[in-house]
Amino acid sequence: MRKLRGIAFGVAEAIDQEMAKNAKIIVLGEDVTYWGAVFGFTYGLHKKYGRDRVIDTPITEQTFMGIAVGAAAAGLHPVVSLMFVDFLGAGFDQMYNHMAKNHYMSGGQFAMPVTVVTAIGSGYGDAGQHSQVLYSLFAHVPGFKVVVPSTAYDAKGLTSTALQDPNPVVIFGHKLLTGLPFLPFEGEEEEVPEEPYTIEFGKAAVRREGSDLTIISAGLMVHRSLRAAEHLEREGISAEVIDVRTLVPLDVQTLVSSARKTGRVLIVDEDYQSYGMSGELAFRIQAQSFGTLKAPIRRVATPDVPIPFSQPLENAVMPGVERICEEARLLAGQASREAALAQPA
Amino acid sequence: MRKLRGIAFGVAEAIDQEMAKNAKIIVLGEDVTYWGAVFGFTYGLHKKYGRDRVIDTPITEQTFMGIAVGAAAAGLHPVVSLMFVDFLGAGFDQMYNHMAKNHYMSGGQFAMPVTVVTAIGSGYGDAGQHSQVLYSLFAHVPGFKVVVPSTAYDAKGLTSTALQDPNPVVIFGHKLLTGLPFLPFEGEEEEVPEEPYTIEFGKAAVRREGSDLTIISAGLMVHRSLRAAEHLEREGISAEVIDVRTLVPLDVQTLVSSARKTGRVLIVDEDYQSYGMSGELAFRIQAQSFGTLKAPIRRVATPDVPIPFSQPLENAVMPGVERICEEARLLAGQASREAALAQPA
Amino acid sequence: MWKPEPNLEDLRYLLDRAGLTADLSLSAFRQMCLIRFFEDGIAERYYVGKQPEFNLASGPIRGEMHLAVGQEAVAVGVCSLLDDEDAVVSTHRPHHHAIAKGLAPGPLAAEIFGKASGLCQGKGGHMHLFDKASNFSCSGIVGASFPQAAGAALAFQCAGKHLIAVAFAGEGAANHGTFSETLNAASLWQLPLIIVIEDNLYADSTPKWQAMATAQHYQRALSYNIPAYLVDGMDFMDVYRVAKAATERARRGHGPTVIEAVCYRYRGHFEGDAGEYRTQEEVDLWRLRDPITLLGARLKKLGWADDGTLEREREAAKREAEQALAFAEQSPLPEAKQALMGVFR
Amino acid sequence: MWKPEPNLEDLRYLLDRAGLTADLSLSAFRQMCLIRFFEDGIAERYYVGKQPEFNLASGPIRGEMHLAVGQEAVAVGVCSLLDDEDAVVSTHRPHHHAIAKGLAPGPLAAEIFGKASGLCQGKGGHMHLFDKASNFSCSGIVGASFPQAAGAALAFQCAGKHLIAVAFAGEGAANHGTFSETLNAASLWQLPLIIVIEDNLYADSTPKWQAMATAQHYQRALSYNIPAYLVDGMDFMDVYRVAKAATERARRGHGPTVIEAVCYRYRGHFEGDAGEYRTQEEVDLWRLRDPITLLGARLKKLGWADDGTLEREREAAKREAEQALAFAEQSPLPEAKQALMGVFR
Ligand SMILES: Cc1ncc(C[n+]2csc(CCOP(=O)(O)OP(=O)(O)O)c2C)c(N)n1
Ligand SMILES: Cc1ncc(C[n+]2csc(CCOP(=O)(O)OP(=O)(O)O)c2C)c(N)n1
Ligand SMILES: [Mg+2]
Ligand SMILES: [Mg+2]
Repeated sequence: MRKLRGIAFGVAEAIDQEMAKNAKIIVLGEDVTYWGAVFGFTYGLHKKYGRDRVIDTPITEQTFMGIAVGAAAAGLHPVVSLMFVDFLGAGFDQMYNHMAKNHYMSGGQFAMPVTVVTAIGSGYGDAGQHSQVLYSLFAHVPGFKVVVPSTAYDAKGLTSTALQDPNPVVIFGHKLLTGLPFLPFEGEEEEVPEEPYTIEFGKAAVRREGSDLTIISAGLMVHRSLRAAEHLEREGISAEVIDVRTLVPLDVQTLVSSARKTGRVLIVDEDYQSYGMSGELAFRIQAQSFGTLKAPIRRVATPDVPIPFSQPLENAVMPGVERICEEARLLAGQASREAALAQPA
Repeated sequence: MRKLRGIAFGVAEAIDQEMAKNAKIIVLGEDVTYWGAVFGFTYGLHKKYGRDRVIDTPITEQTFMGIAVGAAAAGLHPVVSLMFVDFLGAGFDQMYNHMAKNHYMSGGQFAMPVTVVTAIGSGYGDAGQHSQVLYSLFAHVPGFKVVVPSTAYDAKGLTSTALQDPNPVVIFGHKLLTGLPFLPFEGEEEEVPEEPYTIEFGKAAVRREGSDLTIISAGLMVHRSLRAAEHLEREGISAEVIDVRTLVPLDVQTLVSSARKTGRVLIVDEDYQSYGMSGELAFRIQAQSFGTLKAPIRRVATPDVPIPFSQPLENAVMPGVERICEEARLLAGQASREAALAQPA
Repeated sequence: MWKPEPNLEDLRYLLDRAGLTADLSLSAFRQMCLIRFFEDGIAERYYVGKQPEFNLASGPIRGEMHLAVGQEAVAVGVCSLLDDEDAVVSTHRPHHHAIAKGLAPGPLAAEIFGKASGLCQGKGGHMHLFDKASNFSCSGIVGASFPQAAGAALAFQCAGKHLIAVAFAGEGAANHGTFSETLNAASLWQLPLIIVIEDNLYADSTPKWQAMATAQHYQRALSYNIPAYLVDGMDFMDVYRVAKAATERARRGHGPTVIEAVCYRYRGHFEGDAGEYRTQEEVDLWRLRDPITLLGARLKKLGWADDGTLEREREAAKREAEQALAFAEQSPLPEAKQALMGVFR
Repeated sequence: MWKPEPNLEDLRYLLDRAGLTADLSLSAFRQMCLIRFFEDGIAERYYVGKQPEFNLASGPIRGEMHLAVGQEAVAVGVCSLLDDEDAVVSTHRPHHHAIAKGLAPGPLAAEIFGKASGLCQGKGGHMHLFDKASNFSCSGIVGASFPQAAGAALAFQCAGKHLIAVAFAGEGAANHGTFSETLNAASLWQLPLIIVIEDNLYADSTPKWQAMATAQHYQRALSYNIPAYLVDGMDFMDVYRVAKAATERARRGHGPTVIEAVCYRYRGHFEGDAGEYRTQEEVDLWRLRDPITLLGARLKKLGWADDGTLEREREAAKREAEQALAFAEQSPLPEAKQALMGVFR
C-alpha cells in the first residue's frame, strides 16, 4: 500500500494493470499519449504499451466513438477518452444509438465492451463549454453503466471492474478530484493497494453515518457534502453522507434504508438541476420510503443556466459547502406538512 | 373554423402564417420540400415560399444545426427540422453547446431565435433508432424551451408562439398524432381556427377534471391517459388528466394544485423511465405538496431498454392504456405508509 | 450507358485479369436473383394488411421498409470477395448486403417479420440486422457505418489478421461528416477498409444535385490519398473487378479503397413512397440496364451459360427466397417478457 | 522558408495587383503589434497568482488560456479586409481574430478577466468572446466555427447583402466532419464564406502527422470545387493577397474560398503546456520567421517605413494594449446574482 493523490492515478493504474493482463484492451482518443488524455486518465500507458495500443486520434469524436463500437464488435475492448464530457455532442450518436444499443438490438450477439473515460465539472474557471457534468444524459438513455468515482481507491477499483465488464461503461472523473498539480484538489490522499482489485457496480458507499438527515451525492459533491456534514455536526445536526458511486446501476436499497432511518433527504448534484439525477433519486426514494419521510426531499444542484466564466458567477451556480449546509438546516428544521404548504405552488 | 386532423397540419399552418408575416423565417432540414420533413410539419411551404426560404439540406445534422445558429445570430429565424428526434446525436453539439447557450454566454448580445421541429415516439414498428422520445435530454440542458403538443389546436398555437420567441424552442411532435394517412392516429379531429393565434408557454392544460388521482402526461400519452381515465371512471375512479404541454417552462402550479387536490399522482411518460421527465415532475410535486400526498407518486414510462422492433416486444415497453389503468388502480387503492413500506427497499 | 460495352475479347481479358471465372459469375447471378426474389417477396408481404389503407403499423411487417431492388450488383460484386470473418457494416437499406454476405435468408426474413427465430429474436428489425456468424451489422442512422467498419478494420489490424472490413453507405450518407473523418483515419492508419458508396441518385426525396456540390464523391477520397474508383453499379463485373483489387490491397496491408458505384433503386426510398421527386421515364430508363439482365447477357456472350442454365439458377434462387419467407411467416413471435432482457450482457 | 522571397520589383507588382498600399500595410503592422502586446500582456497577468504553483483556478485570470503569439499575420491578413458587419466565427484561440476584427481591446481584455465591463459581462470568458457590434463570435468546441459561419453567410445571401462570413479553425479542427460538411454546403449554395485554416502544426500535443493522412488540408476543398490556397501564414502580405481575392469573389456572389495558412504558435497549446511534444530548436527556427519582424523588413524594403516609423507604431500598439489590460484589471467583477439571469431573452 502506498498513498495516492486523486482519481487520475487510480484510473490510469487500473487501465495499466488490465492492459497487462488483457491484450484486447486498446486506448483511443485525443492526446492520450503525451498528455494522458489531458486529465491523466491514460498517463504513461503509451510508454509501456506503445502507440499500437495507445492511439492518439484526430479530433473526431463521432468517428473514434464509432471506431470503438466497430472494434468492440470485432473483439477488442477499447478504452475511449472523451476529453471533456462537454464534447459528447460531437459524438453522441455513436454512443447512445450504437454503443449502448447494439448488444440489445442484436439479440445479444455482439458484446460491446467499451470503457469511456471522461472529465467533468467546474470550479476552476473553464466556462460554459468545459465545465459541465452531464452524467444524467448518459443515465437517461439505456445501455450505459454510469460510474462516478469520488476517491482514488474507488477510481481504481471501479475502472478495473469496467475493464472486465462486457458492456459499455462511462467513467466520469471530476477534474477537481484528479489530483493533478495544475488543478485545485478537493479529494484526499489515501491508501490504495498496488495490487489489482475490483469494486462491484451498484453499491453505494455510506461515507459518514448520521441520524438527522441523509445527504446523497456523487463525485466531487461527496467531498463537499462531507465537509458540510462536519459543519452541521458542530451545529448539532447529524448528517449521513452517501456516495452513490454508480448512477446505473443504482443502489436504491442503500438510499432507501438511510432515508427511512433519517426521514429527511437532501440530494446534492453538480449536474444541471432539472430532469436529471436529483429528480430520479427523489422519485425512487419517495416511492419506497414515502410514509417515513418527515419532510419533502430537497436538492442542491447546478441551476438551469450555462456555467458562467467569471468567478463570482461560477461560484453562484456551483453547489458549495455553504449552500449544502443551508439546505440541510432548512431540511432538518422542517416540519413536513406545514413547510410544504407554505411554499407557493 | 374547420376541423383539422392531427398536429402536423397545425404545425405547418402556423409556420406558413408566420412566414407570411416575417421574412426572416426560413426552413431548413432534410426533405423539407417534397416530403414536408417526412412527418408533414413543413408540408406545402416550399410551393408557397420557394426553395430560397425552404431549403433541403444534405444529411448533415451537426452542420445544418450550426448553420441555424449562425443564421439566427445574423438575424434570421430558422425553423430546423430534425427529422426524427433519434438523430439528435448527429447534431447535438451545435444544439446544446451553442444554440442553447450563445445568448447567455454572449451576455445577451446575440438572440437565438431558432425553432427546431422533431418527430418522436413509437407504436408503429420502427425499432430502436427511430422510436425514441428523448425530450428529457433537451429539458435537462439549459437554454431550450421544450414543447410537446398533443392536439392540432395546441400544435398550431404553440408553434406560432415559438416563431415569435427569440429563443431556441424545440417542438416534439408525436408521430401517432400527426394525422398523416400512413400512420396510426390516436388523436382527435378538432376545430382549429384558421386565423393565427398563440398559446402561452408554461401553461399546462387540465384535459379532464377528477378527484381521486391526478394523471400527468404529455404528447401521445395525454390521449392514452384520457382513455385510461374513461375506463377508470367506469370502475368508480375519478382521474384528473393534465397535459403539461411544455416541459420547459413547466407549469408547476397547475401540477401542484391538482396533486394537493387529489393527493395521488401518476406520471405517464413515453420517454425512458430513469433520469428524465417522470423523476423531475415527481420532485417538483413532492416538494410542494408533500404533506397532502396520500400515497407515493407513481409512474408509467418506457422501461430503460432500447425500443425493440417486434410488435409484442414494442407493446411491452410502450406505455399503454392498460398499464396506465393498472397503475392508477394501485395508486387509488393505496394506503400511503403501509404500501410504501411493503415494497422491498 | 455511360461507359463503352467491351467486346468479347476485351471482356475476356478484363475478367481474366480479375480472376473472375464462369463459376464465380454464375453463383453471383444466382445470388443476385436471390436478392431480387427476396426483396420482391418482402415487398409483397409488406403490403398484406396495408391495403386499401396504407399504414406503417399494419400487416405482418411493420415500420419503414427500404428495399434494394436494382442495387444487387453492388452488394454481390463486393461481398462475393469476402469471407465469413470479414466484417460488413451496412445501412438502413441492408437486405442485399446481408444476403450477399451469406447470411441465412430464413433468420434474416424472420427478423424482418419480427419473429423469435429472427437473427436478433425480433429485437432489431429490418434496419438493425446483426449476424455474428457472418460478421454483419447495420444501422438505421445515416453515416454510422463508416467509423464502425473502420473500427473492425482496426481490430483486424491490431490482431494481425488478414481480414478486411467493408462499409456500405449511400451517396446521401457520404455527405455526412463521418465519411470524411473515416477517410482520414483509414488513410492515416492504412486500415484494411473498403468503403462502398452506393450512389442511387437520391437520398429520400432529395436528388443528389440538391445535396452535393459535385457530381460524385470519389474524388474526395483521392484528396486523402486513398485510391478511389467510380464504377457502374449496374454491372456486376465492373464492381467485381475493382473490388477484387481493393480487397487484395486491403488484405495485404496496403490500406483502404473507396468504390463509388452508380446504381438505381427501382422502388421508392421506402415502401409507400409516392416518388413525386422523379419521373417514371427515369425509372424505366434505368430498368433497361437491369443488373441481373445485364449479367445474364454477359454470361451468354461469354458462353458461360445458356438460357436453360440461367433459368435453373433463377428458379433455385426463387425457391430459396420463398423458403426463407415461409420460414419467417411460420415462425412464432417472441414473448413479451423478452423485451426487458438483454440490455446488458 | 518554403517559398522564394520576391525581389523588390516583383513584390511591388504583387502588392499593386492586390491593392495593398503603404497605409494599409502600416496599419496592419500596428494591428499585429497590438495583438502581440495584448497576448504577451495577458500571458504575464495570467501567471500572477499561479507561481510558484501553477493552478488553473488561481490568479486574476482563471481557466484555460490559449494564446496566439506567432499567428498574428493570419488574423490581420484576413480581417483587415472585413467590415464591421461581416461575420467572423473563431475558436478556442480567439484573441488575435478578435483584435484583428476590430473589437475594442478594453472590453475584450475585461471579458478575459471575467469582469462586468467585459464584452459578455463576464459570462463568456476567453473561449466565448462575443461582440455584436463587430459581428464576432467564437466557440470552445473544435469544429464548431465552420457551420456557424456558413449560417451567417446564408443569412447574408438571403438578405441580398454583399457581406461575407469567415470561419477560422485550426488544422486539427479541419479533421472534424463539420469541415467537410460545411465545404459541401458552401460550394452547393455558393455561400459568401471564407474558411481559414490556421495550420500551426499541432492540435494540443498532437503533431499533425499523427492526425492527418495528408500534409495539408486545402486539396480537400478542391475536391468540392472550392478554390483553395496554401499560403505562408507568417507572411502578412501573402495572406492578404489571397484573402483579397477571396473576399472579392465572395462579395460578388461567386462563392466560397478556403485559405490554409501555415503558421506556428510560439507558446504552448495553452498556458502551462510543457511542450514535451516538440523541441526548442523547432520553436527557435520558427521565431526566425516572425511575422512582425518579416512585415517590418518588407515595409523598409519597399521604402514604406523606416525604423522610426515602425518604432512609433510599436509604441502606440503597446500603449493601446496596456490601456486595455489596465481597464480590465481596474474593472469590477460582476455581481453573483447576474449568474441566474439571461438564459432566455
Ligand atoms: C443521421 C440521420 N439523418 C437522417 C436520417 C433519415 N434518413 C434515412 S435514409 C435517408 C436517406 C439516405 O440516403 P442515401 O445515403 O443516399 O441512401 P439510400 O437511401 O439512397 O440507399 C435519410 C435522410 C437518418 N436515418 N439518420
Ligand atoms: C469537439 C472538441 N474536441 C476536443 C476539444 C479539445 N481541444 C481543444 S483545442 C484542441 C486542439 C485544436 O487544434 P487545432 O484545431 O489545430 O487548433 P490550435 O489549438 O492549434 O489553434 C482540442 C483537441 C474541443 N475543444 N472540442
Ligand atoms: Mg441514395
Ligand atoms: Mg493547430
